[in-house]
Amino acid sequence: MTVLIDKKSKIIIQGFTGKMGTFHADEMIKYGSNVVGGVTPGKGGSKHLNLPVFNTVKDAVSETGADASILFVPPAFAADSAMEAADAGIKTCVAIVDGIPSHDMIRIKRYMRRYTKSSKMTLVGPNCAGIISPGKSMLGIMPGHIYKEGRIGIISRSGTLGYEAAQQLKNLNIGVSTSVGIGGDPINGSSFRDIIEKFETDNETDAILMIGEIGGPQEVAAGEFAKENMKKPVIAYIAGLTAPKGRVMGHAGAIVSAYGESAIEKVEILKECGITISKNPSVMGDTVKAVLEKM
Amino acid sequence: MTVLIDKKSKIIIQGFTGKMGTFHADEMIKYGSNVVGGVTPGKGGSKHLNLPVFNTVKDAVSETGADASILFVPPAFAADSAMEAADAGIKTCVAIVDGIPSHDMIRIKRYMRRYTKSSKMTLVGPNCAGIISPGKSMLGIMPGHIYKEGRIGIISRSGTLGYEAAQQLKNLNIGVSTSVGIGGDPINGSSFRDIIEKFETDNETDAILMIGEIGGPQEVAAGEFAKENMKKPVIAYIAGLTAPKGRVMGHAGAIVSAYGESAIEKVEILKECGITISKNPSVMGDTVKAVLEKM
Amino acid sequence: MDIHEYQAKKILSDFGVTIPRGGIVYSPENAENKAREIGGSRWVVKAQIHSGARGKAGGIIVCDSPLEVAQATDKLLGKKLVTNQTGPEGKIVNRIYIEEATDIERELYLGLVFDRSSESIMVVASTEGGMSVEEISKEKPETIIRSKIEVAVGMQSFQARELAFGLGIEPDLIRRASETIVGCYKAFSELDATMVEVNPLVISKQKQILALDCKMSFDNNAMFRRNQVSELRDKTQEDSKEVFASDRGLNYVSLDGNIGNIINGAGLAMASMDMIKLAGGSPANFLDVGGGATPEKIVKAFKLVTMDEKVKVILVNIFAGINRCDWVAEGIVEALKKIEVNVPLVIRLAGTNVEKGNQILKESKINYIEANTLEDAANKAVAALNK
Amino acid sequence: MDIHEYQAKKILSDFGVTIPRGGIVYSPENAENKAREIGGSRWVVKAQIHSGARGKAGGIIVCDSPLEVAQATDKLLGKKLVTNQTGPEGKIVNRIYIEEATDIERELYLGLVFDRSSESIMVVASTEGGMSVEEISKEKPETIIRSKIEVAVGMQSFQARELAFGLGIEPDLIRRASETIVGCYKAFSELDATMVEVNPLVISKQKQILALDCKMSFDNNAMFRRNQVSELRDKTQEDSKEVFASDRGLNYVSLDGNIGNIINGAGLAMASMDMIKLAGGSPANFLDVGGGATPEKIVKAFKLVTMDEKVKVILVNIFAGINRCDWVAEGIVEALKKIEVNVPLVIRLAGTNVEKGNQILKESKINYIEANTLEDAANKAVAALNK
Repeated sequence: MTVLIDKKSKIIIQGFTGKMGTFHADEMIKYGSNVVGGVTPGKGGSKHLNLPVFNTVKDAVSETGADASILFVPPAFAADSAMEAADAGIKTCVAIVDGIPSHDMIRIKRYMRRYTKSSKMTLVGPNCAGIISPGKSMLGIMPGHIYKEGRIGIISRSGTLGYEAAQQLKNLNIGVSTSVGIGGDPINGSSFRDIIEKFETDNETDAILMIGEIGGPQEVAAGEFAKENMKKPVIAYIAGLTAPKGRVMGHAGAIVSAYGESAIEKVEILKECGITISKNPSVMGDTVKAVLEKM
Repeated sequence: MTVLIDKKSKIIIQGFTGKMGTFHADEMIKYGSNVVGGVTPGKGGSKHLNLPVFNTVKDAVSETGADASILFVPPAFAADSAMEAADAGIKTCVAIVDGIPSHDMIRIKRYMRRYTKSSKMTLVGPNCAGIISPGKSMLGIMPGHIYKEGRIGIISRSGTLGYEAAQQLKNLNIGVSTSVGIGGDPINGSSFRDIIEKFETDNETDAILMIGEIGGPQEVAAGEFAKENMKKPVIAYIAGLTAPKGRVMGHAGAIVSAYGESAIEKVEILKECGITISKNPSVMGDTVKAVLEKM
Repeated sequence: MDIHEYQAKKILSDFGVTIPRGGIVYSPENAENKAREIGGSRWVVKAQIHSGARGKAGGIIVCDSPLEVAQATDKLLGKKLVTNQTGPEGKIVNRIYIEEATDIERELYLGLVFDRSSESIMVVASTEGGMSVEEISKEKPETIIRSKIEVAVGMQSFQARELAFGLGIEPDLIRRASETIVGCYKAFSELDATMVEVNPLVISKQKQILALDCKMSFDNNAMFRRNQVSELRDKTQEDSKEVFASDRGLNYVSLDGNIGNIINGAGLAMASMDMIKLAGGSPANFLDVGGGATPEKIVKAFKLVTMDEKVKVILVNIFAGINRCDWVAEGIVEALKKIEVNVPLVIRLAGTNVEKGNQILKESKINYIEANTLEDAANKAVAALNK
Repeated sequence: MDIHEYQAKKILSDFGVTIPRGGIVYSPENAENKAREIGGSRWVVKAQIHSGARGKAGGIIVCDSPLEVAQATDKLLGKKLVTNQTGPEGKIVNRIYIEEATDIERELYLGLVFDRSSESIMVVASTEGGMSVEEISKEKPETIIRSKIEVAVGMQSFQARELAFGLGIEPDLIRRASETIVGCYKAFSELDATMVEVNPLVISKQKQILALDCKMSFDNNAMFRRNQVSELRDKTQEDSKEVFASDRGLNYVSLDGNIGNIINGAGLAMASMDMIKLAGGSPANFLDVGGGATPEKIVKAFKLVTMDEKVKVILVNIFAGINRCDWVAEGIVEALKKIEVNVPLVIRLAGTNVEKGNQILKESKINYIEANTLEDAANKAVAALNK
């Protein structure tokens, strides 16, 4: 999806010279992503993985023309890094990091209100697997080989459940246009609704598989948006049928605290929005296939 | 100017039962303004000047349909009152009060960014004389009788200098559509540019008299806006030719601290923007007259 | 992270909220002295556990003499209290809070939470203090008033005033009520709280506005910068297996069933539990070992799941990404050398190098049932249970 | 409101900015002891006046012994220092700051002000510390770097880091430099400052980042909530007439000319001064008695203007609005009964009830020249001067 990343996207790694940054930069490069350098304050001017290191994102952007970035910084510094990316003119930023305080996420989102819609950075994550447009570019930490090139858009809160879906699709010989992990935190950079809207306008995508969970209002908001505004079919699976109320299920955001946040309620509401439900997680691929066959 | 106030504007007084609020509410009512009530927290349910008193602006708006308000509250509470007005759906709010901290003004303006342009309240002031649309409504503290009804828009940082201009015009038998005192503080709710833009679209106004001062970037910003976007003629006078650099001349905002902020520099820049300059304050009326005669 | 009532009260009082006089004790002797120190003629003895609804469970006792206070403290200390929030196992009482009794005129509800829709902070208030917010929402929804806070500038006095007037508080008390509400907001926003609840917030007959009971929860992710708050953690109030897990970087939630789970990724874990349920089984736990599923985490996960006596079958479901199934398989084999597993073990591997991984498992001497898909894994786990 | 260097340093150090060791003294004896207490072998004796450019005016003396420190203090105390910012009358030295000498490696400039265009806070930095920001703007504009702060979320570390890297600070000192910059921002925003200037901000040979000289100004309008700051006001550093005026709610600025002004409204006052200048005269002061121009204020204004020996003519220009010219005229008549005016007096009234006002003035026995328009008033004032 060229709205987020494509073959030409110039990627920088924030927290480049750290262990995580180094490992995943290398994986991305091997996948074919156009990584052009990275940022580690104080190491500006040096080289790492044969690529230039900069002190600030601004320097990196002005020297390399970077338009995408991925954060491998500790949670305490993640808000600062995300705002630095936004301020430097990065268009798409993925925050892999797990453990950003919710108050920081609110602060980041508030900070980004200074930008007009057209100049606003798309922040994906935190606590997510990132973005992959198979065969084009990977701005994330997923195993690239499980994604077949194709025309299904995937949006998932969970990383591994997103992989599961991609694998099921691949086993059915169905490919993926772009897969976006929006992350499992209560407040995230991009919601289901934000990404589903981008898929609707993406001419490389025919249908969208949305993999939700218990907790929060996001799946319902996306469903209502789809009902009002979308022509492309949406398939959804909601994990957490067996999750007890009031408990956090691994993801900070996966907790039922209001009506409409349990899996059963979400499924009911999404059905009313005209969304096709994958009854269980082992038939996500089959459900997509059935929908495609009816198109 | 119906964009700000007109005969139908329903006005509430914030700080209604205080001395200042009472006095000026009475003056406004005598002028013919449609004052529908006021707010004094804790006195809700009582009557004052035969009008209802409310505890909150929200209550006042829902009971009276008020769309305009004027603040007579001490400086320490002014930011809170202005935000309360914005949040309650007031469309035009005048802050007469002198002495609001600059950090509070920044906070108010930041707060108002939550609203879209169409639903955003126009805040006029602080430290100003308010707004008058002669013959229609007065939301301010000016002596109404010196304003003749007509088709000149006045915008002034200074109160009394605005009166001086209105008087000069009246002596020449020229009337005023609306006069707006934007106030003498460094950061104000509405700038020259904000108001001049409203006058450009106001079909009751033929020409605009802008009465500026030393200090700040506002007059120049308005000049540049006028050059690019305005068809109506603009006449300007800038006070403070004799003001020494680096001293605050009464108004907190009247201090020259950068290039382009002295009276001479402002006059030069405004001339380049195609604005007619009133050479001295005693010929503001004559200068407007000369421009009108050429139209 | 939750804290005790008395800790939350101390925090709120630092933010300008008035609380009744009181003090914490750990023994009946201290309780008697503390009551005398507090003064007055009536006291409330309150069991400090991480749960609401303590009153109905017998955790709150009103006393008329210091001696009674000592007796009540004696009665409560060391007891397990079972409330509708603790689960059947209850929570142990190790700390007692003694407080002067308050002459209540009105009871109000005040709560602050994140509003995920608007991504802001929401203040919720109601005239129906004493009931839980869920009860109020069901039975008296019309009494609920809400205020959304623009975090860019923080809560404004006018918003607090609107709430206070909305609660029908008399004019003379509006200012104090507003300060109380703003104080709670500041505590919420300055300490990385995720929840502040004052219930009831009372107006006393003496016209004081008092936080009579309160609860605060905090964002675990922010505790790195809130040392003073994180020191308030009381592990005796938490499930011992969950404490074991969180101390080791695992996400674990105890459940009632008998199929133990070891899964990488929270979403996949929930999905696997859903499949177990659909297959007719019931999960004993939620356990996310993290996306990476390193061998160390797998060892710890086996240790944790085998600690649970309810567990009759263990289901391992790992989708290997950047980590590879062969590594994961080696980790499992390694773990099973260290930890004895006496129940049937179903393992499903998927993702990178899945064949190699299954190969390694097969060639090892471990006793397990191989599964290929999510569905297959769940069916085999339930079948193993029923054998 | 301005404060002294040592006061600004104390404030910034409370916000985490490192400052050289130092102390304030009021006598040479204390100075010697203070130098010993501070320790080291070199000291800087700094006259505390509300002005920059003290060095060139002889207000800063480097000393090599406590005895020298005492001598330098003796020399400076009570002296009037004239800098390019004080005006010819200078400022009196009542306080001396003794500081350990710093081995300077680099001198930088750091300033924070309001940016009126963007209505935000602007941080300005330059590698050319020691020069004034005006000089830097003129001579080395390319060295200036700026950062606009989103007040909704405050200054972020990355912004401070960008500035620090922009100043060419070495990697090991970036973190400390960023903390210093953020500390200055916090002082600015939390104390209602209108200006914070650290000039120079130095890197010492010992690799410390130090605020070697600094200035802070505060928003007078916010002093009601900044008691600790407003206590730092030193009236001995202000023009006595301006202090007299501001204590009485008048806006007064001393100027060099000889026509005294009493005017209502700042804009009208500036406009009247402009007219005086155009008529060939020169104003002795700016004086705004406030829009209302109450009789009390007029009395005080006459008192103030007649205090100024430069004044050879007084021009009163009142545009009466809600207040009426007849009231104003009565106020003037009243004032002249109390205060003796020995110079020509020109009075121009305008606005509500102007005829009545002029009538009252005429019928009183005061000696004055009536004027009708702004221009008329200015011309008559200048003419009176030349008589």
